[in-house]
Amino acid sequence: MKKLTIKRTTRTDFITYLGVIVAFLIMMFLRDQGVLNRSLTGQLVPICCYISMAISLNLTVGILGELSLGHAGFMSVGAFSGIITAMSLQSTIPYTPLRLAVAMVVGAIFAAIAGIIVGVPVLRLRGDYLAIVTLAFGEIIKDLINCLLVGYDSNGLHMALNLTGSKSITDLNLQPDGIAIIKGAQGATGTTTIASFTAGFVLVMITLVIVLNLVRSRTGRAVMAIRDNRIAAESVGINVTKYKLIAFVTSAALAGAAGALYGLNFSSLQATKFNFNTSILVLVFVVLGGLGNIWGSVIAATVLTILPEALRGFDDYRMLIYAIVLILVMLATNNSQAKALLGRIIPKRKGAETNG
Amino acid sequence: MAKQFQRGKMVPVPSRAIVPERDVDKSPILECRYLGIEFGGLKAVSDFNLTIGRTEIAGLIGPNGAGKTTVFNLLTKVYQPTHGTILLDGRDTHGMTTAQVNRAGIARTFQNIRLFSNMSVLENITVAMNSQMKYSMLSGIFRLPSFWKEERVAKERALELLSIFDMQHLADHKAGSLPYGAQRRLEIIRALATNPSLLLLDEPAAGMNPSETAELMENIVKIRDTFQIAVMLIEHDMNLVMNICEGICVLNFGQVIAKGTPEEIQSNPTVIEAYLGKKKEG
Amino acid sequence: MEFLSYLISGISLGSVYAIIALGYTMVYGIAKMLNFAHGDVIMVGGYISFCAMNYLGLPSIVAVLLAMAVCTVLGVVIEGLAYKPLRSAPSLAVLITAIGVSYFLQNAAQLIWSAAPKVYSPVVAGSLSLLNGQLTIPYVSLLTVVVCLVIMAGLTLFTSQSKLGKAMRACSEDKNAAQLMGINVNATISTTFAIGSALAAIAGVLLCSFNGTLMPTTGSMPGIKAFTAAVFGGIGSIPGAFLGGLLLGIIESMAKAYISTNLANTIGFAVLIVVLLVRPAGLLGKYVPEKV
Amino acid sequence: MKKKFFAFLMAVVMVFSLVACGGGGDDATTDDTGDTTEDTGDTGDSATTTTFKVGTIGPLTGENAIYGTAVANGAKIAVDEINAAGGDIQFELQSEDDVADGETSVNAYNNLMDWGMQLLVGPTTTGASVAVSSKCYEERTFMLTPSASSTDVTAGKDNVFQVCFTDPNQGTSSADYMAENMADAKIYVLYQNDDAYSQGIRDAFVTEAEAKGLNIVGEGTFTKDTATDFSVQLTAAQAAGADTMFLPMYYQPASVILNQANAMGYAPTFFGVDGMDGILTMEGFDASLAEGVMLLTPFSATLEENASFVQAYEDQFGETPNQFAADAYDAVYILKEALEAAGCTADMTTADICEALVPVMTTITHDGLTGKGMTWSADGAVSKDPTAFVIQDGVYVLPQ
Repeated sequence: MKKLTIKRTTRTDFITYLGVIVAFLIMMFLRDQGVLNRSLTGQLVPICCYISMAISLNLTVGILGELSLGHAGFMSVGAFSGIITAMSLQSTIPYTPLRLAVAMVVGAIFAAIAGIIVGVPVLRLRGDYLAIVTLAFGEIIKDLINCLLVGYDSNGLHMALNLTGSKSITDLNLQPDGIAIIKGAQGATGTTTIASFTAGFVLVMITLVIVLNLVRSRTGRAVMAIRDNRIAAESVGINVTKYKLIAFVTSAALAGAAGALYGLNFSSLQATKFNFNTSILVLVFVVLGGLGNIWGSVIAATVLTILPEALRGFDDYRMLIYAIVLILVMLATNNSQAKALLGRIIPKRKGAETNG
Repeated sequence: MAKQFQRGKMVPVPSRAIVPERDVDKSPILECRYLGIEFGGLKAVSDFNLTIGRTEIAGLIGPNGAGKTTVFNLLTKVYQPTHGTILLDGRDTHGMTTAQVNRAGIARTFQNIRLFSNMSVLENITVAMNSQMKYSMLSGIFRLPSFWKEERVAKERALELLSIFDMQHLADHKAGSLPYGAQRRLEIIRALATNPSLLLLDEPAAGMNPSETAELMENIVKIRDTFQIAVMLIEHDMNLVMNICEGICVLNFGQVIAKGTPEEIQSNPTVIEAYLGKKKEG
Repeated sequence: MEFLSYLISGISLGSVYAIIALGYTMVYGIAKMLNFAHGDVIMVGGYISFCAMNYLGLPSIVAVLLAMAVCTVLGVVIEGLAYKPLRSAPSLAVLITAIGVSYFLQNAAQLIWSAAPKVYSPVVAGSLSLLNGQLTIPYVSLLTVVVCLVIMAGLTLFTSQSKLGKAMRACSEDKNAAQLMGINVNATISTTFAIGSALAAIAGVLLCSFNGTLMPTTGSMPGIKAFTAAVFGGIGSIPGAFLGGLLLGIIESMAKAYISTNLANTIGFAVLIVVLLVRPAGLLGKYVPEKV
Repeated sequence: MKKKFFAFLMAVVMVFSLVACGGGGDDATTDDTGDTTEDTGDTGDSATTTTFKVGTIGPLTGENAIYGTAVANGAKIAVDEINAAGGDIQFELQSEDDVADGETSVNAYNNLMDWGMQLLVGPTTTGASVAVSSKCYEERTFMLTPSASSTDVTAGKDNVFQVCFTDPNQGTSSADYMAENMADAKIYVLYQNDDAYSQGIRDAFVTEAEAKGLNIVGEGTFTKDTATDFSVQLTAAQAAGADTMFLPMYYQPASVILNQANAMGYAPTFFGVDGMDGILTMEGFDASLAEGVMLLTPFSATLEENASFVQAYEDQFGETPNQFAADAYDAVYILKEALEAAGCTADMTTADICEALVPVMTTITHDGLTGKGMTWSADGAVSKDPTAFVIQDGVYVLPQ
């Protein structure tokens, strides 16, 4: 019994890694063979980003047990800092994969800093109050980036915050050789797209390794203890604030890396992309995939990213059907009667279910 | 003292366990001086004075609502006392958080069980060893040697602790799925895993049948003897309290009304009136 | 003088938030769920009244009543089909379902009424001119404030005096205990949704009158703002929702006027964060520490 | 259990996408074989009727759906007309939704490419267009956007062209017009600073206005989330003594501004740009509010010469077309003209058509709904004259 269950945890992890690797290899093979249609090919990188987002949010919502409605804000910070990095380093680091990696690391760092700034005050709150404050922070980050003007020229990086609405990119006084990287509301336009599916795969793998290993280490145990019972966790000597912050900041950093990859996959990106709806979208992945269930997040993010595209055949009814599917799936997986029905069809597994 | 026990006999010191040797001087492990708390002007506990010896089993009794659990909450800093001082091993715990108090040496169980119910039994124990483990978050993520080493030690020690209550076979069960009695026992093991010098048990026998209670009594004594720690317990089961406690403190309306050996308490008229008398009525 | 007119516009904007927040807070108080579809019920209320006035030529009061009737039915249907089956499910599952309902309503509205924004002529036209025309207050603003006060007073009376209102409060305190006391919890929750949705219809009419425009997405941002307002004042508290809505409106208006129009939202949200850090349960909310 | 469920769901979606994929493949093969047989059968016959696959992209759902729908509808009318007329060039049209989002827009583009699209009329909105235009540039797909007006859309991409004015062009023209006709106006600029279109026009306007010595007494901004209450900005404008208000924005927020200004009793001259077009046809809009509003726009639904298009649109879609529909309608005709000029046939690959069209675009001159004698420069921008209209009694008239 003992060995069996311990193995189950490792086995789930192993299957998750293996599944992602196999999926990557199959997709690479199909793409190289030209079998994969362009629609799916074009979605490969975004799917990787959303998988990463979902896994990282699962760390906050599923493992830490705190509802965050502003996860897209961290993605935004990562995306724009990543874009700035990649665009500024164009001549310094001509080797694209390295530049991409640096941009993603920088994105992760900035998102982590944002995570600390948000987390320190916010994590003292509980439940729905924490949710609304993360929502508020997401919106604040969006508004601030909307005011951001960034350019790069031979003199280095120029930045300004257009708070009054009277500044524009010309106020940065760029040299003639300069490039405007972020133009306030117009966002980043003319970004050199250097993201690749391989980078996306690496991102997903790194995210998986970090989150799964974290969860199975003393840090992850402490975080889950806080989720299960905060008072008991304190009573066994766990510094609740510290571990909450660790989980929250790790989650933000991973979202930042995903954001950087996402930002460098499109030549144009506006801060409004990362609004409340995107945060909700990622939350839907997490809830649908199962709280604390990393493997579920991977599948849910993939399926729900492809779904709206697969529904294109329904024309105007596309998003309506998406909404109906969403409601039905939630009812089917959470209603006790529907669960019982499913349970009769699929015999329930015996033994201990451990988190993973 | 009601009974004498031979110490360190019943279970050998676990092979890899880090059970620190305790000095044998007779100085008290816990001293409360004029401890008190007010909730909005209402004195829940006031002028609570108590001293517990290093390897003493002490009982805290009193009618419902007397403030017993509040005393535990004060000792563990779930509530910050508004009056008085708590000295743990001679150190003032003023300003410490619950977690810091635990690391300083006080561990507790809860009246309404508070396990990490979605985690396995083993994880419930290893999580309590968190502050004794040293490997960093990065070692955990990258699975450095320190991770493997400490995790193995922690697991072995957890299994040894489980063996006190013969619960090794439950190690991989989800804590929330355990039967009630096992959950209570697991809570005690979890508290022990934090390596305390004072163990606070809040109604450990609640909901247990007489044979389970008898076993529990044996185990509490065994724990004290094995780990050489002080135990303080809140309990309504007078049989348990009178049999294993060496000193008893009676609380009523937030104030200590009597202190002494079981024999003294049993014959104290104030106690009989305030507590035992009431109990007969109810 | 400008300050006064900024203040007045803040108060009227705040009153709109407050009415929506009242609906939010009621549903939250009893069902303990964040009903993200509330904003979209408001939008439906707006469309129904718009159609009643513009296509059927009904007088505005009839249009409002019709909108209330339709929204009440809609609210009960949504509750019955989407939320009731999840009564015992984790709150996040209900939250996601509410988001699904919100998407559904928006897209259905787009299919029915098209995406083209409609111009919503205020239910009450004209404005009050004070101080030799230096200060003008649209009648709609006055109406909004009055309606908001009336609704708040009505709700307070209702929850404290009527049998049903007491049942609602009992459910919000402890569902199991309420059940044991013979209260039909399911029916009470459904009633709450009905009342909340009827309020949403009124809010829809006033919101559209205030904005002067109507789109399938009209409800979403005010919905979020009202949610913020409800939390601001202490979610679950009726006077709290009113106060929170009003303050949020005034803060936004003042921030636009004196700090930066770009950051009006940001400043509103920042104040919310500060308030929550000082008072973790909002301005009028009760902070209940966990019992150990 | 949940996992099993997901495995099932995943399988369903996989089937979906495989069907989509298979469908695409099938289309391609039938087309290919069809073309081959045609080629072998009609070798040397240049008069073959050929059908080009044209795609449009725009927000058909979400809050910007009005623009995308107009583009899809406008293009459909043009395609129907051309096909009904039965010339050498025939079009097959497919419209995809992008919710005005860059990512979805690229997805929509890829979807159209799977379908076999040869020419792109779109995307509708600027942000999405920038994302798609760089894909088009890389993959050599000819792109003609009806309505994405930022210079970022075309910058550095030789195969991307616009039907609408560029934002700077509009801002500059507006400032020039004001300098000529209303030189002593006290101008208050109110714009949406989280919108590329609005910001772009405002930037150019302010630069040009300074150069021409116009008197800008104040500036106000709003964002998408605060586009419902303008009382603060209007009060500020009134306090600043502005008698002219420049509104570089779409008609929806503009209608709110007009309403609220009216409620306040504030009546400056409102001056709009092409996005303002459509305000009169908004359902429920009180045209008297727009009395005296000036706007620079290339298209007017009330002009005599556009009547047949407007009629066709109203018959088919039950709405009055706005400028987006007209731009898309023009775009299809421009494509037709360019294809004819370049002598393209439908069996050419997307990239070949692109290479053939790029040099031709700078040579053709097109008369359309949105301008007479439209020409294009190599950087993709259109050259046409905006007309200043003033709204009187609910119709556009030329100002005296």
